[in-house]
Amino acid sequence: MRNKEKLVEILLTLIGLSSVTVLGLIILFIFKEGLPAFAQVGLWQFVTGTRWSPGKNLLGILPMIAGSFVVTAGALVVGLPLGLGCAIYLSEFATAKTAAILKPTIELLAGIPSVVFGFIGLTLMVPFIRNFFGGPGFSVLASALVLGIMILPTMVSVSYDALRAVPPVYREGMLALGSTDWQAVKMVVLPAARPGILAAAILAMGRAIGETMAVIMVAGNSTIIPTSFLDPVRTLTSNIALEMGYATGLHRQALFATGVVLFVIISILNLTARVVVRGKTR
Amino acid sequence: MSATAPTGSECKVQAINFSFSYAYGETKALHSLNLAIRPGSLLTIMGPTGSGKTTFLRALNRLNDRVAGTGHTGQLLLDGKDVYGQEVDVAELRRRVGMVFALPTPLPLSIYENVAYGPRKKGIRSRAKLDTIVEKALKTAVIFEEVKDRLHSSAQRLSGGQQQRLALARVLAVDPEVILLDEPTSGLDPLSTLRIEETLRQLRSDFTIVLVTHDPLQAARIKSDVAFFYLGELVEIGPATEIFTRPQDRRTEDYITGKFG
Amino acid sequence: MIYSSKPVPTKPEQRPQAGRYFLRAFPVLIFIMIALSAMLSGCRPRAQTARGSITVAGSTSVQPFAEMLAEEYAGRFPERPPINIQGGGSSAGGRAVLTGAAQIGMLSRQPAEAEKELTVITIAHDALAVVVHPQNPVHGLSSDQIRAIFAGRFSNWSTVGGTSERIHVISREEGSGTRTAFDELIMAGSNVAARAIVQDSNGAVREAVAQDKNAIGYISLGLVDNRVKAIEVDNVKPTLANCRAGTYTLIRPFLFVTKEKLSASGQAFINFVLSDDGQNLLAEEGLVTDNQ
Amino acid sequence: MNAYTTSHRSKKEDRIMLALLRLSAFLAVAILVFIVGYIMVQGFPVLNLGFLLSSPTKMGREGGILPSIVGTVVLTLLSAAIATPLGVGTAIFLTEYTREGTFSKVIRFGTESLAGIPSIIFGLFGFLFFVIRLNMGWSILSGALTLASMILPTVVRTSEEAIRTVPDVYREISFALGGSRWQTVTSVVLPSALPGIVTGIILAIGRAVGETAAVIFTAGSSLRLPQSIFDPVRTLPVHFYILAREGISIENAYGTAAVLMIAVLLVNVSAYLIINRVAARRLERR
Repeated sequence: MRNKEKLVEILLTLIGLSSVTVLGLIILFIFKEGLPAFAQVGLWQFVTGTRWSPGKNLLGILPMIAGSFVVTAGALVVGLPLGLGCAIYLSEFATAKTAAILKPTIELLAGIPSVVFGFIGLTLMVPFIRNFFGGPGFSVLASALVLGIMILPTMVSVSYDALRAVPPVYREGMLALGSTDWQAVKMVVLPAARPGILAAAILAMGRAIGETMAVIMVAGNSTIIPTSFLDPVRTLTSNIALEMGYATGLHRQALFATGVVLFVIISILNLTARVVVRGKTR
Repeated sequence: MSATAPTGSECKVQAINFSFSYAYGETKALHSLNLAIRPGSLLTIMGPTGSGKTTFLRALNRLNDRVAGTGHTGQLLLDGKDVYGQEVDVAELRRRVGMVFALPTPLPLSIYENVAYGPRKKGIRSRAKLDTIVEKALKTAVIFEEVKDRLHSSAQRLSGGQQQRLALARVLAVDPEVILLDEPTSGLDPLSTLRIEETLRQLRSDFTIVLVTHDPLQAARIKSDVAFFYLGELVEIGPATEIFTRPQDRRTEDYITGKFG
Repeated sequence: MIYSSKPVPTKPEQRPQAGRYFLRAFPVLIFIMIALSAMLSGCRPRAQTARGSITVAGSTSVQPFAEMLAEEYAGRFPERPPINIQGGGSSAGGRAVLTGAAQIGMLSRQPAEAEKELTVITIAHDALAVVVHPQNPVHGLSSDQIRAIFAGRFSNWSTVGGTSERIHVISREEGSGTRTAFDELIMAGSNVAARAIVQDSNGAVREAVAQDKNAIGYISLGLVDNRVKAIEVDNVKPTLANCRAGTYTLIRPFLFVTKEKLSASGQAFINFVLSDDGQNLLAEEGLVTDNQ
Repeated sequence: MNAYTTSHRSKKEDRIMLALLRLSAFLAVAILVFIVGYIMVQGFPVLNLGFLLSSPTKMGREGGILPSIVGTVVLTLLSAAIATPLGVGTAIFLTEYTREGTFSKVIRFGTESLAGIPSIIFGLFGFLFFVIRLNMGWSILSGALTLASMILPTVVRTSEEAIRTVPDVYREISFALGGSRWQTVTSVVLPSALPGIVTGIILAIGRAVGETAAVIFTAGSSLRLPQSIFDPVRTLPVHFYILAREGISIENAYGTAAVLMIAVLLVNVSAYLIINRVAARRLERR
């Protein structure tokens, strides 16, 4: 009987290591394939080079880095206020019944696959932007709108939970002092829930930066540093997905190197999220 | 001054200079306890909170092992063998030393499965054997009549008193030699309390029982020896009548007269 | 102690919770899963799967035509091993054949260095058509004009006889067969503008041009339909006849590449593709074949 | 003017903000519902048994999407079957077999950072490791292993939460009755945590069903009905992506999207029902 327990314990320890092993394998394989490109092109030239033309061995991904950040910033500008506003309304002002209907609806819609958002963007937003604002239609604006809507469910549910975690006594205290509902929320509830809301924003940002297929469909994928909202743009993730099928040799390693850069950015994002959430709540 | 009950190899449970500490020695819960309990006897342990009563109980069936940073010195003997010995099979030990917890909590299973839980873990598979064990345990715990036609319904729907007697039946089903009860009636109404006490009196002859309680009347009602613990030391031990009428030690006296809880 | 021998009454429908039985099987489930994934991760010769199905992988330009051929092949010879058509791009196809992940690779460009060792079979030629929106007044452009537009030097339709609107250039991603052919046949050394919109398939380029009156792009002639207009290049209409006659020069080869020891069933598929039936099917789809 | 007294100014501000908040809530829900509605309406005309049960012809221009449906179901279930033992096993290990220490911190760090990795990176990794290195080629198996690694963190997190809701006294009772640790886990902890764990797995499946980037590079894009888990497959989202982007057939694209949406909503709704049923049962029991 005793050795069965020992066996189970060993097995569970191994299983426990599965997530770390997968992470290790991912880092190993992506870096192994990507690092030679850094060596050959030079990390600095690679990350700050502004021309991406693999055929001519011009391998700079600054346009893609800029593209990723501009598109993600745009997505946050669209998604954060809308998501946070909706979360505040549901948590603080909506009647229990409406909240009980709206919140699950939004959470169910979190399951909408990203390609569907991309296609809606392609068929509705791109033509609208082209006709209404001019330009090719494939643009930073289209990407920001699509990604902004995609991160809504994450933003709403995580912020809602953060707001709900604020004890009712905070609100009653303010109301007792004769402040209005919104005053109570602004003065007490939001500051108290700030770490949770920040975590929600970072989570949403992580999802926006990591999105690929939807962005390829609406961003235009041109390798320029976008200067206006109507400029076509290419993100780091699109760069990988677009050319991976055709890339060989240094070009292929450069795409994996793009993956390494993306991985580093995402890790920095995750670390800040942990620090922000843990730092504030202690 | 630590009085010890009659020693001798024939005692069931014996503590010899047994000390116990938590948090890597930071907090000392028991200070070189010397105590012997004869087989088939019923000992009630009383004392203010934090006097080490529960620690002693949980040392006997080694439930304290689940807490990080615990340590002990001295010996704690069951039938003359140290429960903390190397070759001790903890599962077997816990079967011989059953425990009823303060809050009546049935497992999220049917009444039948609650009682059959221990025997199943011991490896008893056959349906017939389990049935007889369950019936015997429920009868001994004086609850069989109330539940015999809903054995497979959920145990959650029993009353507090019934759940505690079910807990007792659960322990009995494993055929223990010692039964530990950690303030078993603290959460119960007076009627259920009396019924539990009545059951304990009947079990006295077949099992060695150690009962922790806050209620001096309970100790008197079940006419057991009483051991008084204070800050991890055994202050006094003796028949309930003697302890309550002529306490030797002032600390015992203060406790009984309710100076401190 | 007397105990009644009557077994305790247990009603069947009140069995203990179902969770119990699932959970007794839980450790077994874990072992099976671990054993399964461990066993499967052993290398197995992928190309010759148990049923000998043939994997054809590579250029997304060739893929639609290969899928159509595979459908016909399966229809005519149901008893033969099925043909799996995979996309992934010309380089992925070449590499798949080299690593054994596929028996037949599809290229829509000349073989690269690493692919030179493979046997190369030309199954057809595909003409590149430069396409604009049907309502775009421009009917023809010289190759120099096309090069200037795609390089970004000409940015307004008025400079080539169209309405005074900005030109939206739509190109394919670097490395794709169509893009490589376009670079060789038209761009001849100069670069496609970085500002050009990039779409990752001929179909997507066609959709983008069909949606935007000011767009110009290039796709394989076989994909041109009434939603876009193929323009004349150096005053030559992009028709199959002109392709065969050689007057329309924007032509690129569709190639199959294989390793020497190709299986019989793989060779049978290639023979079918090269047969008159196969070539006619490709011609019907707008490709330039040699047998007419 | 003390900030806390209701002055005229703050009353107006109050009304404006309330209106803005209500508008954002309405907008958020409206947009999302519109998207689902739009897809369903566009896809509906194509949704008939023929479409669901027949194979595509002419590269998806006509015919049905059976291979994609079968492929998606098999791929998702296989990835769940791989991720479940690993995820639940990890959760059991973290809660029952180890105390919070460096070792458990390492595992938690591994799981959390895995959760943050974008799906395109999983696609690259899956392609390099499962397709090429382990020579599994483009196949359901490669796709399932890649997806399993992606949904593993979700299963670990939800399983751990479910296990932690099991009252510790149950473990004490089991140990006190001579139960071993594994017996305690399988007979007391898991049955109580089962609903929570199952919900976590279903939510993970919900995410896996809609995945494209990770699947395109690993499960391939072949339109044929897969015969075994070694065959390549084109999942619903990938099929939708190709049909829609290449303008092969807009109607079939919408039809595929509608089927995909129904699948995702069904999966999430079932997870939701389990949560409510368990919460209700737990309330009634207390």
